[in-house]
Amino acid sequence: MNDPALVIKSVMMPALVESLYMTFWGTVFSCILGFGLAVILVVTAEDGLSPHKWVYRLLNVLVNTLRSFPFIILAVTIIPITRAVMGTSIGTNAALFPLVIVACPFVARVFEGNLKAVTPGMIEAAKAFGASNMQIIFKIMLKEAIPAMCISVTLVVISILGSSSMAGALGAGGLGNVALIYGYQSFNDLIMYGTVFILVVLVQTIQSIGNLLYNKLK
Amino acid sequence: MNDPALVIKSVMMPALVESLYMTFWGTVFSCILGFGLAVILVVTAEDGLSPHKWVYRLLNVLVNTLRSFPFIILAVTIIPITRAVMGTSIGTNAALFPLVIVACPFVARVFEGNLKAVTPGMIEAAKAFGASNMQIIFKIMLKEAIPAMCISVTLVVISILGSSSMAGALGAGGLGNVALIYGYQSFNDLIMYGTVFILVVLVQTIQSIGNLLYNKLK
Amino acid sequence: GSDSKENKEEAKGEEKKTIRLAAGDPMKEELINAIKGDFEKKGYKLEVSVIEDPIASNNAIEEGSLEANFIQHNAYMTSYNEEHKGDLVAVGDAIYYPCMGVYSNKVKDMKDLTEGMEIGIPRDPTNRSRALRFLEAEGLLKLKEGVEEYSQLEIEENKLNLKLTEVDSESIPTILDDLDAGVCYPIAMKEAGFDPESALAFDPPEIGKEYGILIAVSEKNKDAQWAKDLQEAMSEEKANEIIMEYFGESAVHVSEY
Amino acid sequence: MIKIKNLDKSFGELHVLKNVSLEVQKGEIFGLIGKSGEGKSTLLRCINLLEKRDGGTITLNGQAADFKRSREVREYRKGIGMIFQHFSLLERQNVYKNIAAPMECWGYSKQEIDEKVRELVKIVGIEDKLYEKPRNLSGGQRQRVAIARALSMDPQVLLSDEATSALDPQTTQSILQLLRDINERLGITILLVTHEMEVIRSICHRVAIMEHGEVADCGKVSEIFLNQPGSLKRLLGETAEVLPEEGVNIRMVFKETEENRSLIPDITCATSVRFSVIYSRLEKFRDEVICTTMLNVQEEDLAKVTAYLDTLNIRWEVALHE
Amino acid sequence: MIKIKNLDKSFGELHVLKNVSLEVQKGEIFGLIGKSGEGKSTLLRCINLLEKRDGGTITLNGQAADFKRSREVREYRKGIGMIFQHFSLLERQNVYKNIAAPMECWGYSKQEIDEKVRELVKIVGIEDKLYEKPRNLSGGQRQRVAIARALSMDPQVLLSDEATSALDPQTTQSILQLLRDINERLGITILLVTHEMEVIRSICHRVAIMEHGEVADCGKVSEIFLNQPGSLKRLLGETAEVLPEEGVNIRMVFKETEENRSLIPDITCATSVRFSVIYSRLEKFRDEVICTTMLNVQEEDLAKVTAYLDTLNIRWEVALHE
Ligand SMILES: Nc1ncnc2c1ncn2[C@@H]1O[C@H](COP(=O)(O)OP(=O)(O)OP(=O)(O)O)[C@@H](O)[C@H]1O
Ligand SMILES: Nc1ncnc2c1ncn2[C@@H]1O[C@H](COP(=O)(O)OP(=O)(O)OP(=O)(O)O)[C@@H](O)[C@H]1O
Ligand SMILES: [Mg+2]
Ligand SMILES: [Mg+2]
Repeated sequence: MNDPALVIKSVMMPALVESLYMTFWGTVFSCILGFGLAVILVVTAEDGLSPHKWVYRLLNVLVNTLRSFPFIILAVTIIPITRAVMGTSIGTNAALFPLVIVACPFVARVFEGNLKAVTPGMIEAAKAFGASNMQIIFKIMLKEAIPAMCISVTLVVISILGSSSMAGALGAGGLGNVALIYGYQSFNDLIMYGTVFILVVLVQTIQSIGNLLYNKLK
Repeated sequence: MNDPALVIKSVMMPALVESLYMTFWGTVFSCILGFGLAVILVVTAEDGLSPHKWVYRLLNVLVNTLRSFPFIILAVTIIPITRAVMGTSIGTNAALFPLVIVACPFVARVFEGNLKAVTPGMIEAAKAFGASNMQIIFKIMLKEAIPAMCISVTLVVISILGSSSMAGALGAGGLGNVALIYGYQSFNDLIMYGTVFILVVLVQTIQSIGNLLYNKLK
Repeated sequence: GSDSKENKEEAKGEEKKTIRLAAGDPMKEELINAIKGDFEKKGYKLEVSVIEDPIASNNAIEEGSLEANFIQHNAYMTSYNEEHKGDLVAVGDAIYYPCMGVYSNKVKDMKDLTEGMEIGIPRDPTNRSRALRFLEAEGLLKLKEGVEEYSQLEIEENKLNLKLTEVDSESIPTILDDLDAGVCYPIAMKEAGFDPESALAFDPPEIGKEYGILIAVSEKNKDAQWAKDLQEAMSEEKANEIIMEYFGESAVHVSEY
Repeated sequence: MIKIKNLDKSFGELHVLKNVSLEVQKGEIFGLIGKSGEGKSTLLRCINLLEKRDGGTITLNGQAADFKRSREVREYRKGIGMIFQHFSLLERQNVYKNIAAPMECWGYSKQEIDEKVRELVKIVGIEDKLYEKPRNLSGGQRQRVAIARALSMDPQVLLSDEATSALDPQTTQSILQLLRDINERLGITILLVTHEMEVIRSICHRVAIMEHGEVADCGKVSEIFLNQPGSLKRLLGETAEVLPEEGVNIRMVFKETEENRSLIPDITCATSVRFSVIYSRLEKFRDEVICTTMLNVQEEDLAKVTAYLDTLNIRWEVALHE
Repeated sequence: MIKIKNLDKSFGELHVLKNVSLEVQKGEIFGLIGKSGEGKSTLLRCINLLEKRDGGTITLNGQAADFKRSREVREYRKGIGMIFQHFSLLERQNVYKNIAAPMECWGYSKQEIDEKVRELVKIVGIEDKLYEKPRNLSGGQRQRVAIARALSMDPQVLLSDEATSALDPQTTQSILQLLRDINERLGITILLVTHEMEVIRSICHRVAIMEHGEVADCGKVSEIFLNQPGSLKRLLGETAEVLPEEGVNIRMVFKETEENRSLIPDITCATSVRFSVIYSRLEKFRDEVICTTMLNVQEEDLAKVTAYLDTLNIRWEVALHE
């Protein structure tokens, strides 16, 4: 455990790959689901395109409920579902499922905020030329909100990278897990700070990409 | 352990109090600090009020670095600082410190997004009547961004409530910790879901307050 | 273990060739890795992973994602089986029996613990229970009788009004300066750079014997050849050496109860 | 074409539209004028259902605008182009995309869109800004994007809320000419809100004046300007006329005919009175020419002049100094 | 007061302001006109330093606007009120707060602010909207909030970018009267961009016409309108004049004097020619009155009439039919 080369090769590298894997797919799925939720929330809200009190309330409660669960408890609670969907309850793929479930209400909330920030005038203009609600959402609100959503996605990616460290408890490796188990719990500062350093570089990269995109798109 | 009344009285209630305490002060401090960071980020950004490449980059890296740390590792890493600031490294107050340190870059990012979303026209108008940068930030941007920031604070409160469950590792109780240790790990579904239920109610309440404020202010 | 011809055939035939085994932490992983070569020579392929959460780990055995794990002791496995309607069994005796110690940077002897001092104990239920029993054995507490797993709620008498602070067992060495004393495993002290032998006290074998770490498998595999081979490999000299190297002589209770 | 009956609309306490009834004929250019805040924009927004009315009916082409299904509302709106007072452009999208947006929504082919967009930007004179984002445009350029967008779908009806308010006179004229052209060529019906009388005069057939949320007067443009109802006077306020203090000012408003074409010299010849012409203008109201003349005569000559005017059947009045 | 010398400004490839030089006197109302997109707004934005100029100097009261410290920039801007073309109101704050914002920034007392705000809303006529948010205001009401805000600090200089473009004629007049009043009472210098010639005529002392990012012509308003330089004609485009096809149209532009007050009857008396008056107007340019008259005479009478005009020293030209 104290041979840095070995540690890097057999612990850190696979963990990096796993982290990237989980973060990537976690982001993809939670953004898709979260965006869907956000759209429904925005559309059915009182001042939305097609207000629908009960749908809104129900979703609102659902989102809040999911956000209330500590990660590991949620993960265990939904194990039957995870198993049904992913075939197993441990490992990277299995951890992906609760990761997405935990992230998507968060994504929903931030996207909701972004969509709500679109100037009402533009939505009106779109209504006036006969755009359907779907078109207003995808062609107007989404396009207008995209720079802000870039920042949000950056936030989400980093959050998922963060939560993926908790997924280690479920046998999904990942850098956070390595930092925790091989570093922190094993009192191995080299691994701990080494891993954290990789995390910093990763986060920095993600953030830079996010900022770049924001500046391109805004 | 199996006497619900006793559990509620001597485990859940104190945990609820601790959770509220940590969440409240965590939110207050991290919002203050995070807002400060966000302001500096927005002001010193390339298209900001007073661009300052190096300050911006430095802060950006700092924020990203703090966001990269898994909570517990950050908490352990900064124990010497925690000790210097709070006098001890264990207990609710000590946990508050890393909680804030972890939350404030997150707060900084979401507030940064909110502030950036303020229409440039208004900032120009303020410049034109001779407002100072501070005034532009506090009297114009802040006021214009407040509804969006309401949603953000809601996000932050719930995030802090979430991370506070990890603070249990350093002897800070809280509901999340109870759900994990007394519920999940002790195979006590009553406590586990009972606590989660309280969490759901809490989150629901926080979210409702946030939405209410948003609708009032927008 | 002598590798008989019969064993090999079984391993190839009806038994699974690939054995998926989850360790509870890196130390256990290392232990398994140490015997991996020997075990695989018997015709298996051993896949080792680390799963920290014992419930997730046990669930994985139940669902068939794992064949075995190396994470828990018997008491825990029993309560797991009860609560989750599991059918896990130990393949054989526990592999090793780590003991707990009371460590302190402030006092030099158990007797120096005085009124109102703050003691850190692990927060996870199993280790917390063990720590409480340890403190009872040291005469500091009196616990209710007939409880399987103790929490602070079952303390009947706290003679010195000790403040028991529940924290992550891994963080005790780090925060020892803020405590008057802490109850934790010597392994943690060792890895944190302290002398594991410097404990004020170790918990008595009669408590320790309940906390031996065992290899758990699903009931149906109880008598499988691979399980026996694994148990055997783990109990071998080589494993023992590593254990001793890790814990130090006095930090492990003798391996036979 | 558009028939509005007893339209009512309040914002909370504020009763903005009170029992408004209006009828716009097919192919007509109808002007809507009124003081700021009298509810003109609100009326337009009610017509294309962006604002819910509290009462009354709106009928387009004989079909009542009461729809249950959103598809119907969309179809209804498809036929109505709207130029918003605040332009309401899509800020993140360039001029091209802004103009193309309605067509994209209605599933036009790429090529159709491209042709139409290029045609429109040329017409409104912003072809060099095709790929700029709105924030890089001047006020007038933004407005022209809004105009182009509203025309992109070849609507039957165009609702225009101060479409030329940010434009210089020359551009205004070319836009008006454009509106007039499409009105004549395609028979498009235009309901336009403006505060520039020039616009009303040069392209509207009829005009309605709104006052306190009601239609105070409504009629042919030339008649309204001929009759100068109180609402119009109040709207125009004191004009920049220079009324001399001495003498009497006589205002005449009349349709130009063969006989009265040389009215002023004729007055002089007939009466030998020496007067001064304060103003005199021939204004073209689309189809007819109205002459407005203000003379300043000496008190003692008044009778002579007016007697002559009466023989010609020309309406006159004495304008008071304010 | 404001002295702009060789101002240069480009947006990327686009050279918007080319070597612009202008001088606005203290207490003057200076008009700036030009086609849409010619750089008028950009010029104003350069003056109050919202836009960085690429070259040239701007001097206010003899002091060059080149500041190192932000405090100086702020002080400089404090003295300059600006009405933006897009109003740029604070959307989350009500009318009161919007108008009070500059005063709050400069630390006025609550009472001072309150008095001033109430005075201003009354002046611009939106006292009933004091606690409304901008989104609930009509276009003209929003504009008036912007005007009130720009006036709240009693600036020495007011930069106004189409301040009355969304206002009906009557409100426009009252706003112009207000500007004129404060200009006369407080000696405030006003630089205003507009496309309404009415506005230029009624309150400006001097006017500059921008063309292709340059100042094409600049001078006293009455002179510019008298001389009708090419830039002005191009800006105004074809006017709504109805020029008869037959006969010859003679245009005269002259300052009104005692002698020529009854010009038209005098022509008739002197020449006995029967002509028709296409238009004739006396326009008040703040301080003087200019008479513009267009007569239509028969070909054979042309010489007689022009000979008479020459004796009176009145400039005339034959207007061509377009
Ligand atoms: N959403 C709203 N909530 C409350 N009041 C409103 C709202 N929209 C408009 N009003 C008010 O209704 C009245 C009419 O507004 P409208 O925009 O129709 O006026 P307008 O005739 O178009 O004026 P302008 O010429 O200034 O554009 C105004 O007094 C305005 O303040
Ligand atoms: N930020 C910018 N980036 C790029 N081009 C710009 C920018 N701002 C203005 N322009 C361009 O500069 C030119 C001058 O713009 P400006 O707003 O000064 O025109 P203007 O004279 O005020 O016109 P209008 O009468 O239509 O308001 C326009 O062609 C415009 O497209
Ligand atoms: Mg309006
Ligand atoms: Mg402009």
